[in-house]
Amino acid sequence: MCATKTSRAAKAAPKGNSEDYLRMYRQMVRIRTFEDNANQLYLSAKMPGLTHMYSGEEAVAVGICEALTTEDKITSTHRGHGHCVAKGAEFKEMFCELLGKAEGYCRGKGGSMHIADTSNGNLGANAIVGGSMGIATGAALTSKMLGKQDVAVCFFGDGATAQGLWYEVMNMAALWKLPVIYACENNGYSEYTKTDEIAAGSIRGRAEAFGIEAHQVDGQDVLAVNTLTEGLVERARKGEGPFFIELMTYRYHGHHVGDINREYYRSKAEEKDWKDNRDPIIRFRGWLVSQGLATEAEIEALNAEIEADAKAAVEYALAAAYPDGAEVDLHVYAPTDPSVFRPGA
Amino acid sequence: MCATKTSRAAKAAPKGNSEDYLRMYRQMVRIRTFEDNANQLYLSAKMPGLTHMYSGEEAVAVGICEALTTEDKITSTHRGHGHCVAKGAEFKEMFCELLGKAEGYCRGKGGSMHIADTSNGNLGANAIVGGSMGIATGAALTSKMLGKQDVAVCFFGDGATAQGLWYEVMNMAALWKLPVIYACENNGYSEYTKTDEIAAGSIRGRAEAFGIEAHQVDGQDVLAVNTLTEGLVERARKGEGPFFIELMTYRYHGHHVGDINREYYRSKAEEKDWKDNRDPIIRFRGWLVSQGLATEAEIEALNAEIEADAKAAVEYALAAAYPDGAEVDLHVYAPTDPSVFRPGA
Amino acid sequence: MREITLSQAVNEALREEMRRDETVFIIGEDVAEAGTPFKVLAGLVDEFGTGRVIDTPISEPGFVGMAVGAAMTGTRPVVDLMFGDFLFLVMDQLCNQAAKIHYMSGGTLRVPMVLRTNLGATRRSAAQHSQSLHALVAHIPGLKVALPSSAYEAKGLMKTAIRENNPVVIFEDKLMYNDKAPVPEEEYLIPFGVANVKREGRDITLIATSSMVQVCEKAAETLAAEGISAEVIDPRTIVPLDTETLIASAKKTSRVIVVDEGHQSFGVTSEIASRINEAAFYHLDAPVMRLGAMDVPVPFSPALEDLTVPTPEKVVEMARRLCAGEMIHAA
Amino acid sequence: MREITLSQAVNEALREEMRRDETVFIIGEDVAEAGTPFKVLAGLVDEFGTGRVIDTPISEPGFVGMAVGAAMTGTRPVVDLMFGDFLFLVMDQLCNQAAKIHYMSGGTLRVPMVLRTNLGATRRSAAQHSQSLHALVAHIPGLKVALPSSAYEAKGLMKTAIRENNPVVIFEDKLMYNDKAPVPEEEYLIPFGVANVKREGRDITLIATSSMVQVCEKAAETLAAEGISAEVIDPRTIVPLDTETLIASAKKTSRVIVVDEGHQSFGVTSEIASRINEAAFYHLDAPVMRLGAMDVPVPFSPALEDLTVPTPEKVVEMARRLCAGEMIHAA
Ligand SMILES: Cc1ncc(C[n+]2csc(CCOP(=O)(O)OP(=O)(O)O)c2C)c(N)n1
Ligand SMILES: Cc1ncc(C[n+]2csc(CCOP(=O)(O)OP(=O)(O)O)c2C)c(N)n1
Ligand SMILES: [Mg+2]
Ligand SMILES: [Mg+2]
Repeated sequence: MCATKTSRAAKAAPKGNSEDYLRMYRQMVRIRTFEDNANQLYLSAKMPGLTHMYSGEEAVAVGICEALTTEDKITSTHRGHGHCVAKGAEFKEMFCELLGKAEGYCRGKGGSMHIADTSNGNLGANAIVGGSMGIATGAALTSKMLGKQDVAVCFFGDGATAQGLWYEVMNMAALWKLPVIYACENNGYSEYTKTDEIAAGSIRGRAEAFGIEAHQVDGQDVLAVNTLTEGLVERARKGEGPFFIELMTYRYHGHHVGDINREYYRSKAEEKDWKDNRDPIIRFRGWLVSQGLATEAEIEALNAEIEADAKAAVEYALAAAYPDGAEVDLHVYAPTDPSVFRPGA
Repeated sequence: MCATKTSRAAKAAPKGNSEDYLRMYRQMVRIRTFEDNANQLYLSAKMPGLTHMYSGEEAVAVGICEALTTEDKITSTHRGHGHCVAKGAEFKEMFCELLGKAEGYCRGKGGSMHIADTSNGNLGANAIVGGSMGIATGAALTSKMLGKQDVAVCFFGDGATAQGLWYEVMNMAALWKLPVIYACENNGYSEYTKTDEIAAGSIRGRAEAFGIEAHQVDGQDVLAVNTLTEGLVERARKGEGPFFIELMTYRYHGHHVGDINREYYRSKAEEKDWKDNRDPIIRFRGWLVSQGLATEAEIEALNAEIEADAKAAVEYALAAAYPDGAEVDLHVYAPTDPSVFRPGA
Repeated sequence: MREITLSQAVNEALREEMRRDETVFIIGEDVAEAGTPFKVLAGLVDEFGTGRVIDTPISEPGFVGMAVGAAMTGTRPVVDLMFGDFLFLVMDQLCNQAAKIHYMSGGTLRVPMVLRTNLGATRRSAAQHSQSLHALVAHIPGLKVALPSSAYEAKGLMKTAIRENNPVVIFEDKLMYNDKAPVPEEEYLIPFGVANVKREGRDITLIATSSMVQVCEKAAETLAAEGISAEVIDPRTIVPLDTETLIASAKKTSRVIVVDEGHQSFGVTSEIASRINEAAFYHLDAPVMRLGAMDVPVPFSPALEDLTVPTPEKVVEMARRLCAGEMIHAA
Repeated sequence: MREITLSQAVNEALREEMRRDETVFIIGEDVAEAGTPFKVLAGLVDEFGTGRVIDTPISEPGFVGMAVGAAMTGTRPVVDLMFGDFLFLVMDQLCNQAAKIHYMSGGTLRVPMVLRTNLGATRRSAAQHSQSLHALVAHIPGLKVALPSSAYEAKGLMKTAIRENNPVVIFEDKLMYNDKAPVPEEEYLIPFGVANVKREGRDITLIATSSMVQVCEKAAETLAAEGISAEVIDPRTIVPLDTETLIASAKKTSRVIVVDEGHQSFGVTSEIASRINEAAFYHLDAPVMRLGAMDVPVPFSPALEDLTVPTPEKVVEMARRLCAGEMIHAA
């Protein structure tokens, strides 16, 4: 049921066949469906804590992650479910994690804001805004140092561009030509504040000042995002990185699931406009049908299948066990095989 | 003996009379002389710790500080003696501070790297590279908030542009149009490393990306520095700030007084070229004489007077008393008048 | 007396001080129209405007640094740091700069600023939004550290903090924002360095900070029912620390437990325990015991998170053993 | 046995581990040709090249963050943080990220990195270049903390740190770089969590970290001349802490002083004292006493700076009073 990702060897040609397009569509719907269910879990008080919905931004995560192999790395954010799904994660382990269950990706220890899926190269969401900028750049350093081909994509929001860390790591990435792509999801808001009020000058210009090639793309157009990213990823593998992409997008929900009354900072009309006229799933669905890549009926069947998957995963997660109390002080320190400490080891 | 600074009221017209020019010259020589004496104190093992010489960069501090009033604020760096002298400090209190004596500007508690002179608006040197970028910007915030006319100048080196803090405060300064001028002393080196190796892209471009007007100026030409700064200061007072200036300069000594063998990172030929052909004092002296603003004899007399002042101050400081041991736990907390804690106070 | 929430108490303190002194201002993320995610500052921007309730970009080191500079030049900033966990981002500006400037300048500069932030786990916010990091700042000379345990303290300590000429870090417990307590209408301030004996007792002293005061008061109820009379003391500020009151109580009861929500190791409980041991050793019937949070990152899962913090049950259990002399056998 | 300096010992440890494991690399400011301002890394770049001895811009949060990411993906970075005081700049990456990633990921990610830095005052470097901040990182679960007290420990602990699968912070005393000690030619590692009894004694235990071990050894000499037999113990790592060895010694001698160069309040001495008090209370003749650095920013003036740190004289004086039972009267 999961969208299988190709390994690097199998993935040379650019997107172009219906299988690829349908997988992109499927992944976007999976994200939207995941979020709708997560929101329901919150509203019905079945989820501990709060969570940040990715709905509306699906084309960003999917367009980018479809350009990556399983070995490529990503770092994610507090609004990270979309990146996680797009990079190949399963509903069951994700819902378990959101509910703090032992079968979650992080055995319930991380929750929504720290979900990581190492099997697919997702180095984890981060609850410190901008906190993973160094991590992603460091993953790219590993790649270069060990002579690997991996590229690292660092997802972050427009608000995160205010963190000094970004400028520090951009400088080093540029000096050392690291294979990292900084992907700024500009959804126009940083919590309850408009981006214009907290970002002076030009965000792209900031990357360019470090000699980094910068692009802006419509984040609601999955093909545009994917095509741009495919090209940059290939170039980054050849040592032409780093790159910066500003993805213009929108979040449909509040800053987090509890942010219901938000008219004091953004209008309902604005929200309606994005949802009605620029929805990435509706747009791509229309394109798929118009290109004859899928029929309406096939699409509906796909949607229904995903819906059913999600429901099953939610039910599974609700019934799943919490971690045993004894796990509370497990994983504070990683074990080290004592033999490595022997001289000559 | 100190160069008296004008108050804001008295200081309206741009530089143009010989008194101003001679004061600039005098201040540059005072800095050079101070440093030569400080270096001797180190070499003769009379100074505790290490210190960083400003020699070679005099036109930067003097050109800028001569555009400021006593009420304007500056923040300084680990290489801060020049800023301190240029903003109006006295030799005696400075040498006392460098030697850890009770009559020093900071009662010996700060030393070279923390010298502050509040009477002249010098908010202090800082031993954290870039550490005063927030402080200077905050001083500008005070100025704006309380409706004052003060401008704040933040001095820092090319190496400090790698600190993320700078980008954070530039963003806010630009958003809020704060009267702050970021003055980057680009002396080509960050400790033992060339600037090119640690700064990608364009330093000026980084300020410009935040919508900040950026300038580059020959930091060995005191008049060029002063003229540019006078203009920017006036505009900053009117709310047209912030501004950025990159001052191209050179440090004659090693990174600190103990950095003697430095051929592994820069050549003697390069040092000789700067000293012989671009020295700010020699250049300005030549100009003063050629313009008939001073005779060689007058200049020599001035130099000798400053030399004598320095010698006297050094002798005074060497003989001065250390702070009493009881001062060790004084000034950890500032006293607060207990009456302010009474309700209704 | 009227009762108001801790959130309202903080809001009132700020409003009163901003009216009283026009150099007081607030700076932080989403402090203006949003009034912070916890809504603590709701309405202040309406009275004081965006010139004194200043929304910032997400630049914690930047705006803390600016507050330091602003404080040095004639204002009294109150910095809003949305989560105590973000202290790690601002340590340089707080500990290398704010804390040391008065000293390094030989007393010529001062930094009268307040950094308001929070602590406390069990909100299901996981490892980066649940820490109680007050021990870290308490270790740095030059900072003062206040830990209000109710709306009453939150108001009185905040007002004192704002009038202080030194950098003060105040930690509110984020789970207590809606807790009500009696708060006088009349103006009052709570001095720093004066502990509050919340409940008198004879057999054992429970020293508790922040929300742990509630925990210990509940424990004391249970213990009372078992015939053990527990004294509960809230130091209110840990820097300065009212060691005298704590020691006097220890000498009286001869048994002490120190309860705090920071990690136990290298934390606040160790410091308080050490001071008491040093000064009251020969009056003690048992070692001063510590009860801090577990030395683990805060886990997200409720099944795990609740195990990490001190609870009334744990306090009662430890007090029982101490009073029964059981620690003797353990040693 | 041959004697080498602490600086050479660190250099050797790095050279050996970089030869042994090609995923080990060094990153920091002026680490390559300059070999750091203290010249500790001199020559390593010649053998391993600038690809593995990497000079960075002055971006401490940036390169620590990159080291975290590099460590998560298959390398073993050794970060060079030029002064321990700069820890305040990297706390977020170290404490919110490196320390918690293994736990938050439920054990699926790990961060095998070493952060080498230093501590120690009396170098006339003033408040921002003289701090001993090891207590701060020791408070954060997920980090291990080593404090070598001589060239021998510096080499053996560094090698262990590099092979550890967790983030380790190692603090070298910057005044000891030129101090020589016997160091075997043959390879050896020093396990974490195993204290070293430097000197056996009967009457009093002196627990000392880093350069305070020398201080206490000197004090022990003086005390011996006065007929007081002092045991000197070096924990070598404070996380993990070999509480068992410390407690056993406390039970044997019945008097303990803990000496450390960090600020005394909310510091390392409090933690060690508390653990001993809790476990050995009924074996003690006197309270466990602490001797840390004064709770003041480090002053520049030599006349003041020297007053702030523990000295052999202060240790001797305190030991004498403890052994004379004077603390009884004080309490
Ligand atoms: C360092 C830090 N500061 C503040 C916060 C609180 N916070 C969480 S999300 C957020 C806004 C982030 O905006 P943006 O980067 O644009 O991402 P978006 O939420 O729009 O996806 C803030 C301020 C945080 N988590 N970390
Ligand atoms: C945060 C921080 N990192 C590193 C250092 C060590 N250090 C002191 S001066 C310096 C180089 C500064 O270069 P630059 O800013 O160009 O100033 P310059 O010395 O050239 O005047 C460094 C790395 C420091 N003091 N603070
Ligand atoms: Mg956003
Ligand atoms: Mg420089």
